[in-house]
Amino acid sequence: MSDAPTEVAVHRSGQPPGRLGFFTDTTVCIGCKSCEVACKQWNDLPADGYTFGKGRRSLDHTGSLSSSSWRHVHFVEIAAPHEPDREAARAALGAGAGGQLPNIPATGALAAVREDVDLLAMADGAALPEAEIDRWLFDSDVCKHCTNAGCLDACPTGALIRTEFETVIVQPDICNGCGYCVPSCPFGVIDRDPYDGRAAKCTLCYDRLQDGLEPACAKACPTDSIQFGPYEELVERAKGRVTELHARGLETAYLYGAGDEGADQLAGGLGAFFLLTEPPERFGLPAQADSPIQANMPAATAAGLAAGVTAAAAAVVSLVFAHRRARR
Amino acid sequence: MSEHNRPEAFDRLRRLPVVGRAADWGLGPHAVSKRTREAGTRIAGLDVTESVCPYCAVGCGQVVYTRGGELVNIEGNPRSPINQGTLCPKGSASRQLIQQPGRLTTVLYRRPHGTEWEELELEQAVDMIAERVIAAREAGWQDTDERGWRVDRTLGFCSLGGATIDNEENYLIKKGFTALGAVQIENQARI
Amino acid sequence: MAEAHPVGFRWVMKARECGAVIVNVDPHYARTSAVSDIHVPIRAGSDIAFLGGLIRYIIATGSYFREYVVNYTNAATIINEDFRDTEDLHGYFSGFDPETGTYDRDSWRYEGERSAAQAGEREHSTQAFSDRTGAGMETEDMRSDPTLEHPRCVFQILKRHYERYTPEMVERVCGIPPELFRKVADTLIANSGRERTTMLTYAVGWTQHSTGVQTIRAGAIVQLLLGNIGRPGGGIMAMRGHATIQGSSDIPTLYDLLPGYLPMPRAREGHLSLEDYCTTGGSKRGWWSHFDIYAISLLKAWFGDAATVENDYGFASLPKISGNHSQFPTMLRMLDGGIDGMFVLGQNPAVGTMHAGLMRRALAKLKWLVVRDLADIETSRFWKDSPEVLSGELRTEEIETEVFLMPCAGHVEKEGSFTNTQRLVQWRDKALEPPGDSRSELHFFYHLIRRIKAHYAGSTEPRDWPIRNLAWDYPVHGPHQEPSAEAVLKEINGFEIASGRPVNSFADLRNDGSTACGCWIYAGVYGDGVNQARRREPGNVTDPEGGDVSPEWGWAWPSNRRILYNRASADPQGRPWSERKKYIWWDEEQGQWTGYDVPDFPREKRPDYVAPHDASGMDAISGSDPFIMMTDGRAWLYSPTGLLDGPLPTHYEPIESPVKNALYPDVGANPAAITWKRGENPLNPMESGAYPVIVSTFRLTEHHTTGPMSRNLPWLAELQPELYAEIDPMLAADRGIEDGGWMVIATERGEVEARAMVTRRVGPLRIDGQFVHQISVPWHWGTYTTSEQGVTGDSMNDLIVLSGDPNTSIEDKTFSCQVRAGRRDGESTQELASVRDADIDASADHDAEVPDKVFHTPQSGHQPPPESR
Amino acid sequence: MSHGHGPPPEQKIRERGEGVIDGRDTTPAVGRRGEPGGWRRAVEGARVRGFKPRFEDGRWSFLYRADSTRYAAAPSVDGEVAAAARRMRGDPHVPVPVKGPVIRPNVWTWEVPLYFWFGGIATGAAFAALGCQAAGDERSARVARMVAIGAVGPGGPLLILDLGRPERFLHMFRILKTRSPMSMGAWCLMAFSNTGAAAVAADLLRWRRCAKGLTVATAALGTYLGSYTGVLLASTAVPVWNRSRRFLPPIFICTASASGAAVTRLALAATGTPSEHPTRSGLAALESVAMTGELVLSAINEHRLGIAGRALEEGRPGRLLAAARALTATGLVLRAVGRRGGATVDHLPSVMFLAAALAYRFGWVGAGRTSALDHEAVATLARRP
Repeated sequence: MSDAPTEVAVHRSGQPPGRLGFFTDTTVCIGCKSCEVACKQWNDLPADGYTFGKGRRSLDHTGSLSSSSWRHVHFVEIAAPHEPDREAARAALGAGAGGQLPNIPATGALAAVREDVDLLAMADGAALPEAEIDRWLFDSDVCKHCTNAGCLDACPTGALIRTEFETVIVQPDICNGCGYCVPSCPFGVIDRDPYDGRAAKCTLCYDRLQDGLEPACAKACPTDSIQFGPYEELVERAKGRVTELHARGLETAYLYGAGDEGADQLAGGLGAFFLLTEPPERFGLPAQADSPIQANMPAATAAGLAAGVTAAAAAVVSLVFAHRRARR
Repeated sequence: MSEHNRPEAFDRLRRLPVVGRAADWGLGPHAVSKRTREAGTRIAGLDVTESVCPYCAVGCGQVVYTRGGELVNIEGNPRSPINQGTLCPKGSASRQLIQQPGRLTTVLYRRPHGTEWEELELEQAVDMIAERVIAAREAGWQDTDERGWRVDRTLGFCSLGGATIDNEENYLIKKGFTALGAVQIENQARI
Repeated sequence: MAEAHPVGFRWVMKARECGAVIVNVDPHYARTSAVSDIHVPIRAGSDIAFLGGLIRYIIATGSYFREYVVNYTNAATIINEDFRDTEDLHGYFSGFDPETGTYDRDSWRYEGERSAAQAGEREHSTQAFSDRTGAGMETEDMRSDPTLEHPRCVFQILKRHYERYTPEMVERVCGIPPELFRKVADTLIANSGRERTTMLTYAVGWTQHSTGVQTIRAGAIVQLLLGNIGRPGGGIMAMRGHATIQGSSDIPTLYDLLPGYLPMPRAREGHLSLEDYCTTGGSKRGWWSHFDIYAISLLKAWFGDAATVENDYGFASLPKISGNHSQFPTMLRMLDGGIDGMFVLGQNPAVGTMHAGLMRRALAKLKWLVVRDLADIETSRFWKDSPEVLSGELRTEEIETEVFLMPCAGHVEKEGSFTNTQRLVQWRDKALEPPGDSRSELHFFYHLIRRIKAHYAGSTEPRDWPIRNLAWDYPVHGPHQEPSAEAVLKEINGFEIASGRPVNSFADLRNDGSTACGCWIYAGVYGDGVNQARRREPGNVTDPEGGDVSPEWGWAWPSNRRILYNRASADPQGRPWSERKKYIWWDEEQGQWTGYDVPDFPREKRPDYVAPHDASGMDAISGSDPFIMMTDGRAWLYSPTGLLDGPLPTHYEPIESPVKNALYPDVGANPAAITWKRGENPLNPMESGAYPVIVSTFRLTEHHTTGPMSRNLPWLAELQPELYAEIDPMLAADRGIEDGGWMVIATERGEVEARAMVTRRVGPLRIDGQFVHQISVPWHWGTYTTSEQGVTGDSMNDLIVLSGDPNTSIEDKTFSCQVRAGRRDGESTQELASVRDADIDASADHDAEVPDKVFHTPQSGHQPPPESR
Repeated sequence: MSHGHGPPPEQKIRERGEGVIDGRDTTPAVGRRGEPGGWRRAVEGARVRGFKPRFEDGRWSFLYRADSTRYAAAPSVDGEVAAAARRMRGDPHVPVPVKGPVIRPNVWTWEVPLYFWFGGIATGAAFAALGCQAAGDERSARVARMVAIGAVGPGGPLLILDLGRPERFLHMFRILKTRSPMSMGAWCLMAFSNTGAAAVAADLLRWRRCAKGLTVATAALGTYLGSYTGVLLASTAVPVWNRSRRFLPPIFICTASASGAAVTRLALAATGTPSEHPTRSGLAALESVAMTGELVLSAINEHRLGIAGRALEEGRPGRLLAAARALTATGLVLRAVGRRGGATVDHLPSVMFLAAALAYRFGWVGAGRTSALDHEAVATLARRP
């Protein structure tokens, strides 16, 4: 255990405002992407998508967070667990050509016979009505505003700071685009804009917070899936929500990034945390994460310096030795 | 913040004398830029106008911030009991609807058999349209239908639209066109 | 609802967190399904079979709310003995004429009822309130049996009509497993009654079918049987799609209506006087006894001092309709060169009309076209790069149409009111001047009509009387001479002519020409001389006592009432059905109705008032009859008049369905549905099996209708960049269609290409042990965008045949198609063009002079039953 | 890919539509990159109209208030929430398909690995200078010092080139941030350049003692300059890098020493130091020892990397690393067998080591991209910290 971060950079007159954050409850998200647009509108960010989400099999064409998409709604389709019933499948397909084709009404022989596709197997395992989609999950992803923030630790210019609200922001007038924060984020959030050259990410609407306005995404969210407020209050509510969902039989509900103890904490606790009902990997989130600098830098530096000293010594030794031998 | 946990190695480093202090160098107040110190919302002090979202029929309230002739921001009206400040993606994008790429600001005219748009003065365009309405009304006029029943109408022109324009506008359209004898007046409410 | 009305769904989510159960019935698994407790996959176009199944289940299990049904609906009313049900006539009601494809509705009447309507008026129904509520019916001699035992009472007829809609039949028709069906039915029943209410919400997934109106009726029957109408948390809610689509029906830009759902005058033999109009449209008993007040006040608003009692207030010179002048017949007329000019106002028919290719060809036959929009759209540039031009079928140089593309003001650049889906009128203030030559519609029409009026100022022609005498003096302001929208609203509200004082309600209107009112149902929106639509006090939204219906926010017609027929929230004695569901009740001490809303009932009429036999006007409505707009004060389980295609909803297949009608194999599709049989409008031949896949269209959160308001906006365009089709893995594998790859959807009308989204969200259904495949396709794409950050794609409407519900003239939600892998082979318009050249009949049968019944053509291939011949 | 070419697309649209008509701004709202919309209040000190301050609106509109919904109604049980998270996150195996991306690949282009290579040479040369100085070979030490300063010279420009905003290079020296290897590296690079340059200057001015002292300082800085690049990579979330945290800095030091020695040796040959000169043989030995160390360390590291090591074998980075290993091994063999093979055989291994060092740098940086995009590996390793 150690004390709270001492990194807060901005101090304004009056009481410290305390930590503010997001609680994103995926069980009430309807996947409307309002947060994505509200964020772009308020922060005046450009469209950067336009790629049809091939292979994602869902309505997600944003793909991931980026330097100009600071909210991103994941769509996850989960098939229902299904007891194979080959007999039923065979019966359903039986009327088709040789039991190999679905009997699309009124087509009969119209559909070409496809030897290479085992439709029986598909009907059995995948496409039966009973095997219809079980759940379609939505999760609005955002910068986590970590307590142990990798990007903040990495930034060499001080462009990234921790604000008085204990959020992490990039100061766009400082960032010189070194790009080190990009691989330093364990959640793949921060990105350097290919045209502009600066790194950018969610600021938790730092400007709006100054004037007592909710961040744009939380305000726009039609179903209050994105909740904003004092961190402690959010965590309390979120814990109550998990317990309530457990009581309703949704045993897999858990908090991602808050309410953990000791070493289970994600990056020391996430300022923007989530209520999920599936393992985090479904949403592209790592199961464990921490600031990679805090995790690795001391050991790596020690190893590097030791190796450096050794190498310098080796240079001295090899040359001195060579000269001595030559003199002999 | 209770029980904040750090990676072990770093935690040990920070607790070392002197070196531990140094672990926090570069963080804190001297990293703050001028712009950050002066940060605030760009809509602070701007005029606000209350409006309604132009997309679907839920009727979400919007607040519109303008600076002179510049539209700065549109977001959900926090006092509306319908949406309580929220908006869907379309409503959230409505500033871009007003300031959209390719927004028209002059009348475009395509003459018969023309291959390109031409610009036209607004007053001239309305004059030309009025002439054409009059001509079409006369050309398509019917006193009676084929059964000899009185109809007192024109089928010379028709109108389509109105579910995204105001009630007052629809009222004038219906009133004015009906007075001209036009009956082929329709909008999305059916289509 | 989460998909198309996300903010509306906010309240559904709150209800869910208060314990409500959400059931979603949708052919494909949509965003709404994801957050619902139960998703019911259904074959597109089989909703009436599902709802009919619910009706049967509710009756069979005795789960209906008997006290409500007996007292508030026409369940007990006895029907004419000439009536024959579809069960007796193999899918037809009595009165069907196979020649015209229409019904003679005389045999559907109540026993003892007479109609004031004359021949010629009943052949054509409008969307007018009075046409839907039994205006013109004389009901004083009708009979009823409160025990509901009489074999000809509505309840018994209803029971017999749905006898065969068993859970097993529902499975055969809709593809819904019986267990799932029972679960839904039991949920509805468990959540209805005194203590609980259930709400049905629907959108165009119910309406845009050849049986659209009947589907809504079926939903209404379910709700009436369960006692869910007129009560808080109950009702049947239309989720409408445009900002003021409600307002544009109330103050209609629709051919068959005058403001306030008064019918457009219909041509008839001989002179049509105002009195005739009021007799047909009005009624001696009930609310419509006020019909003449509203009609005369409207004429006074339009023609001012020129409208006098001597000249029938100018009524005789109003144009009269004699058939169907809706969009499709008008478009076909246009296609044949019968129309010179067209105004398109904030709409995009080149993408949005069913069989949009035909619309684009029709535009090329116009002499002139005026398009008013924020930017260039497919409709205004059809001559430049429409698929027909790209394919070479039309040549730009040969198109004569003159096009005016007028820039218009956006929603924050003008003031005015929108009426939302819950009838709430909300005022928008103006934030900005419109840029350049952009103007409001108000500006354009005010100045256009002013010019035309000036042209006719000296005319003495009788036909010019209306335009010459049109009251068109609105104050203008600003450098652009913008007319005052509030002045227009004041006229809509109505005023006393002598004093100019705005009326406070329609009760203040008179039939002596002393008042003027542009739309009687909006009377009160300017009450007390205040723009009530501009009120912005939300009140205490969490407390019923404090006004959780926000009565001080905007203004809802009629009379700022938030729930219609809310007298039904109390029992016949005027007590709330339950404390939990308390809303409006009779306060004996004060001697009036009171509650959380404006009572939708004469405020001081006692619940125990019984209307005398010979009463007229509102006195004919008893104190326990909540449905005051209906002639008999009751909600109609059985609709004796008003609808053209039957008094009870019946399952018919869509006009293009690859599935046989399991209930009425002899009939198939709605026999009264409209199809326009022309060479250019070919139906998919269903017998050959060439079109085996069901396709239904849907909307996406990220786009709006035909796309100009979303596809041109980079922030929205990037979220849904391409047209795609949801296709199940089995059909995709069979056709070699890959996820993310291209696929072609083909009908007789044309082909479109789309990205394939292979997903289980649209699973095949099993019907009669066989797989039935559906694909689901959003329809927001078109071929033009204004910038490189906008998106384009093929338009689904290019595929759809012109056909329609006889009551509303629209059907496009479901049809049949063929799918294949790959891309469309060039522009797909050539084939259709050749069909057209070969088949076109010079003496086409779509002449607008012919009454609309000619358009009612039963589906080919289905023989009418012998009984009705 | 990290630098977009030309103005961004929305910029083109905006410029086309820019304009004020009758006082009305019609510039399309298509967004701006790289920063949140303006943070300046329109009127300084003014409040925002239409909102209640202090987040009151948000509180008013909260949908699931405890008094009106059962959103979070159940009484909480101690530890239940933490236990639920442990159940879902604690399993060492990923129970579901991974929907990537989890982390983001680095955006660095060719400048960065090339800079690493030059920095390595500079470090190695500084060590060589120290060695020569210790061995009393002042002339060679002078050459080595010049090699060091010559190699570090391109470092600055390369780093600047790689920045998204090169004009803001000086922001690197806005603060000293000990926990950021990038900050420390930048400061170290500056210090190294200064001491190295000063040493060369002292040589020219014949301030011997001063030059000696500066050489020691430069070499001391070199221990960090040569290793921090490894630390920098190891302190990221990229599995192949961070799982090599104890090996990557030493590996980088090894190649640095070898490549620095190699360049010094070549420079000595070019400036007329005879082939049998002990400094040359000493440096040759140093090269061989360093490269052998590198091979051994790499082998051990790859062996223990497991699933994270996949990135070292795949694609272009995999081929580069294989080529580097082959070059190294060949060089070592040549050096071992070809003691008397004339100038070519004498210099070839040095050149090979240099090439290998370059390939290693490009390989390692490139492998970071592959590894970051290996969603399965990222997710799997996250479960085994």
